[in-house]
Amino acid sequence: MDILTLFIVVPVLTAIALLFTKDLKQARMLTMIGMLIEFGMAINLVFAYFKERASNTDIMVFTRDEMWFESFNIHYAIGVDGISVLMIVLTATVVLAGVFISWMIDDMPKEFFVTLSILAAGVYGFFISVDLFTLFVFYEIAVIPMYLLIGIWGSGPREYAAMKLTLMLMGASAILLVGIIGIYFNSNADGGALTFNILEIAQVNIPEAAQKLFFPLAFIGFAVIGALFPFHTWSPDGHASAPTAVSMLHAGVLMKLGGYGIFRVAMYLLPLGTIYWTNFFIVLSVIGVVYGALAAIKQTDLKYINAYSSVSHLGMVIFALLMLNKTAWTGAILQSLSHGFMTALFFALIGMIYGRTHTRDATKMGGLLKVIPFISMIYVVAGLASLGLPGMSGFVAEMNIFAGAFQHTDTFHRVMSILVVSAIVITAVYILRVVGMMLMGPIRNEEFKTLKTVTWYERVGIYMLLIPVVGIGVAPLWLSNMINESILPFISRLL
Amino acid sequence: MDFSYTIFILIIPIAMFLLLGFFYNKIKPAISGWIGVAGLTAVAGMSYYTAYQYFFNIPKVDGKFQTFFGFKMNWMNFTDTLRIDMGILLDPISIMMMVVVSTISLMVHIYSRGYMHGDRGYTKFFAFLALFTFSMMGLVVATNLFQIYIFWELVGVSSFLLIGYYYEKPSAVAAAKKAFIVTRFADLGFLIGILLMGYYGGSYDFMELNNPEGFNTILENAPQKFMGISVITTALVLMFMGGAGKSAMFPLHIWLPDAMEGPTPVSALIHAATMVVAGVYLVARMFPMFHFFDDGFALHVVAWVGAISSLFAAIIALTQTDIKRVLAFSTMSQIGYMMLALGVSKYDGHEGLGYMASMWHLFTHAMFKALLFLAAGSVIHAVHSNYLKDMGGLRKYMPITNITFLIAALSISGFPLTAGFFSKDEILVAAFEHNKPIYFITLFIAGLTAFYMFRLYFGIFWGKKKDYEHAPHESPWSMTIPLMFLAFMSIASGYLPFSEWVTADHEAIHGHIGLFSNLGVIHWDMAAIAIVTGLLGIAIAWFFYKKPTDYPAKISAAFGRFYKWTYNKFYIDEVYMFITHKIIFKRISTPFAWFDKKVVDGTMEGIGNRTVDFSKLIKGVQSGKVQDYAFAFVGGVFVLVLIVLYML
Amino acid sequence: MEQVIFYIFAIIIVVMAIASVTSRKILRAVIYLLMSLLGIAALYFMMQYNFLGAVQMAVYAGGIIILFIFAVLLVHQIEGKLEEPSTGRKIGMAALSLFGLGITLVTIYSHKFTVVEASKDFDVKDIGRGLLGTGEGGFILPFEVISIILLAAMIGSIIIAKGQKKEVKK
Amino acid sequence: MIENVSIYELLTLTTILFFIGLYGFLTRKNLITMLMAIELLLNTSVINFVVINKYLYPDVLQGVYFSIFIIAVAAAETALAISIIINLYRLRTSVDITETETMKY
Repeated sequence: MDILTLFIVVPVLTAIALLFTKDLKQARMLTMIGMLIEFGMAINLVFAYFKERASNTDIMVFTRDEMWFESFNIHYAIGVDGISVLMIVLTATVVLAGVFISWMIDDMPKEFFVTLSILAAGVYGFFISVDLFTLFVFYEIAVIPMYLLIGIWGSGPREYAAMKLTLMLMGASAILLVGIIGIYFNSNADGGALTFNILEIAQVNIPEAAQKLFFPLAFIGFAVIGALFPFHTWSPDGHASAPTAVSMLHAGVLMKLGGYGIFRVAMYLLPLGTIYWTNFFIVLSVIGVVYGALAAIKQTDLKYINAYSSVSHLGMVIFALLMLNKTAWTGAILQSLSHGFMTALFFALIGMIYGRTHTRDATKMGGLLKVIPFISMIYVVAGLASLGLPGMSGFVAEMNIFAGAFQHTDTFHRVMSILVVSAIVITAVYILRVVGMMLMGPIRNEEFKTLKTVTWYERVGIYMLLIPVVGIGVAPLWLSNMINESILPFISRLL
Repeated sequence: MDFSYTIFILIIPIAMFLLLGFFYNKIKPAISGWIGVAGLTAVAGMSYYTAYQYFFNIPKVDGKFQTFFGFKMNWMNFTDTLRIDMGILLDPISIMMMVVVSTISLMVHIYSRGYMHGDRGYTKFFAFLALFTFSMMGLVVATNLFQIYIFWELVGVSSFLLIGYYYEKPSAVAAAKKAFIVTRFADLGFLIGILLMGYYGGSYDFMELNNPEGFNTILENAPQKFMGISVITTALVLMFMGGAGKSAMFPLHIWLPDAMEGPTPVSALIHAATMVVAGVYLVARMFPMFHFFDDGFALHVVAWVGAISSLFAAIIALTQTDIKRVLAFSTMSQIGYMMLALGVSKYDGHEGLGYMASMWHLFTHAMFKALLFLAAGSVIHAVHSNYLKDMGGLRKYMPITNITFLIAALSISGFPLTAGFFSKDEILVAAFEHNKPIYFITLFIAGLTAFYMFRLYFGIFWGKKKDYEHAPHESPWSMTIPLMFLAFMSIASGYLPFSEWVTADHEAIHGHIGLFSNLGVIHWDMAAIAIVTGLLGIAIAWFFYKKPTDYPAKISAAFGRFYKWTYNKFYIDEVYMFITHKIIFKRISTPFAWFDKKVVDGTMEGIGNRTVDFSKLIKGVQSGKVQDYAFAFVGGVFVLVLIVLYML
Repeated sequence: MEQVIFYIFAIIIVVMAIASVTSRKILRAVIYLLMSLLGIAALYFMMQYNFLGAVQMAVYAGGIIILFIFAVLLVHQIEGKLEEPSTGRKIGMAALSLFGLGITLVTIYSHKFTVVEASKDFDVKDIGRGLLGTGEGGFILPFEVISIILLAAMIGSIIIAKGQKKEVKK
Repeated sequence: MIENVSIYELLTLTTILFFIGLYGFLTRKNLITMLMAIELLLNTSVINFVVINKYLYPDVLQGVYFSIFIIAVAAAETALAISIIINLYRLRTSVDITETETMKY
């Protein structure tokens, strides 16, 4: 069994083993062990990757190729480059932290953890796939458990939210499927067999007309899960209704599938289409950035604030991808990572606050800094990370994006870039507004004076997410180097 | 010379922050106070040692001070050429700033041990102070634009945390938010400026950007003209916008008065002596570029913004009744001074007098303004109020505070032979030589300054005696020792040979006043005018406020509406409130939220709902009646049979 | 002669069947059905499939019809007339049936069957051998399957008819 | 093989019978009577098996075997259906088809 396939096998085995557990204690312990192994493997993968990279200059390393369905030339083809390694580390961290945050889930714990494990398996599979079809399959595997997780363990109008989310994502994957099949049937443009293999298609010059036709399909298919305006509306409702760990996983990892897919599939395979469509999608992404931030100002539900904030931040990812230069791409990937950790942290904290105060309405809280100082302080830190404070990951990512964006000198790009940069002020407004309202000021509710302090498992979850946020922010160099070299093939294809 | 130990100037404060921050509920308050003081003593010691080494022991090359790097490492790369380093840059202004920051910070630490005694978040307070010291030190030693931006933001956050220190007070929360958001808005300009500069200048490094030999290449690479000025100048003006935000220049000053909601030591450290002069420091740091591009267009902007802010603030300061706010506007006014001094300066030799004057004034101002704040804090500590109306006749109760406050007030008013006199005089000379209108504004402000400072002084320590519930008493030693030290500095720093040390081109010039080196070339005519103006202001204040009189009321009545405008700070706050709340929140944000819910989401919902409608339309087919199904089935079979048999 | 008998039986079968599906008294409908089934059994006898005729009589007349009668008695449907379907429905369904009938008959008559003369006779023994035969053309496996189905149906109907007592408790 | 009776006549008979059954199934409202109609339908197919066996392939017995199987399955089915009807009657005190429409939409 190779090092990458294990990433899918371990969660699946965990899920199977979970079927034999009896109660919450066993279930969470088992899941924790499974995800801890996964986390260890992810860390190991980083080192293994560096070791392999020293001697191996292929685009993808640790590749493996098994015929899966011969008549359509579908393979189980896997491999990783620096970007996917980082995404896997992100996934492993967020999933593990999510398990800790769900430590006390009392409603059908076994089923919850089973679904969570399957979701994780899907995400890992997505990130290691080199074959478009396999990629698509894993994408679906990752999306569908979401429905159950929100519909069963959610709160508020959960059926509505779950249905909306699933329908929109399914609709998107239908579009995406058309895009993928379109790419597939043009993959023999230079002669040879039709193929789903990304690396092979990347060697082919797909006819320009086909690229222009299929690029928006593939792009929008992924952009919906990346919450691109105007396809973002599933995200606020979905996040608000989802249980804590699911919000974390969703915002932290699943939404990254969008940016990753756009980069890996839509842009990499359809370079001419990309260049043709860039400006149109830049406008959408910039609207998303500014609009998400502005819409967040007036929200009072903590999860809605964060969901709109995600729309804004992920809009920035897509914006950066469309800037078509190395600096911005590095920024996009860093932003994906940064937003993953940071938002997961945010949702974890919101979950903890909600678990104590039983409200998510910021206007009903106040002075929490006094009663739950640790959680509140970390909330402030997460907020600062979100508004791009230096020393936190968000800053590094945003600066790369901005520096990349400013390499375009024409007026269109300038105006768009300045609009995007201005989002950092709006972000500051909504973050500080909620911090001031909720954490500072007098305590508005007498009951809040007796809130429980943070527990050990919550602490573990928080630290797991906080350390990468600060780590990336303080020492970004090795990370950006790692991303840089993985971007090279994209540069040679697109620029 | 090996300056690599200077890295500890950064490491010690951040280590203190982490230590105090992580164990804030485990460390006893007394110990955390001592940790802070000890750490800062070490930092200050190293700063002084560095200054001594640099100014006295390092040989100059061609009569110029050289630039050293205490430390430098690659932090992140945007492209192969656009690199960001983290490092420690040592040149006259950074060393001067290190001395200022460490000195004031040390004094504030000592003072806070007494002032904050018994406060619930004592340890947290010292942790934040350490964070601030770290960030400020990082800012002043920055080797490139990005490093300065990074620490710039960190300073802003420390300021946010410290202003919001009394977080249970809604006004403090609002003030903290306001300070952060306003400066953040200004930093937006700064950031855009940096990005433009990085792109066209090809580097963020000060050594490369400020190198006059490279200017022409930069200019060639940046051919774009916008309204006749090059994009580099645009970038510089945008960067100055960031500086103006941090330094509370008009019209981005609105956060500074509110920032007085923070504890008084914080006001002294951050909002008087160190952080607010970051804008001045930024302009000084980028001075060659400001001076060179488009004949110093950006510098003119700096000069006039400084002058207007200075005048504006001095006028407002006349009428405020909260003593900390008076001091806040005074700070703004004095920073305007520094700005305009920089603005009128040229680069080479004696022409760069304004630069030297600005830096000197920065130094002396840090001393006497910190002293004023700390003394005011001492008064507030004693009477538990910020307002002039609750004070009066305190000189009997608080002799040390009285004397030290008087020294500081004299110094800021430019009383002869105090530090303020020397530095202010250099500014006046520089303004006189290069820009006459600004000179007269400056002179006028000098008079106003003397008046409002002594209005304050007489109002607090003289005037009518109040019946205090608890007799006020002198503050403890931990608070008065810093006062005395700073009082000493408020006079002594005037005798430092600044003109030999801190100049635009690192070459010694002849200043006009200076005890050791160049007292001989003093411009007595210039000085005399300034002295007379200052004394006039003091005299009027004496006349009005030494004893309770009805002159002030008459004067304010005579000015009527103008007085009211001034008292309300010209309603600038209200304008901002209108723009943010009424326009951005109400007219943009709320409609956006609505738009998102109704239109965007509505469209998506609509797609879903139309599907449901359609399915409702056809769901009658699924009647649940088995016979209907059978009918459909059989009928379907027949139709199929017909098709298969007779049509195909 | 046999032709005449066949026609008599055919008329009985059809008339009884029509009566069975239209009668408004349920017990009478059951009896009409019985008549019709017996007529079919008679056809088997006429085709010299005596065993089959016997099975038809035993299973249908003896088993299923009795079951129906019991069911009718159990659900208290003896008295009272059955609900009459609406005329429109009757016409529609009749039309559909006639339409189907037409198509089917046309199809049948347009097909040429090649009738083969029998070369040998069978008796019950042959049927038994064939059903339980394991060799070629043996039907032992379906036979066993059928027996399992019957067993399953028996158990199933007992369980279903017994009903769930638990729900009452709740 | 019946003397003087052609396969067409027999098939016509079964077809008529089939559509009578179908008509009954479609028009009856009572579950028991519907079941009876189904019995008719099944019987016509049995007859068809037998007739075709007798007239077209008289040397084998497959049609007879299948007839037997069909009869057996019909018996099983009837038993099950009646038990369901009785159970339904307990729940609803009715065996009317209009009462059993819950499985819609």
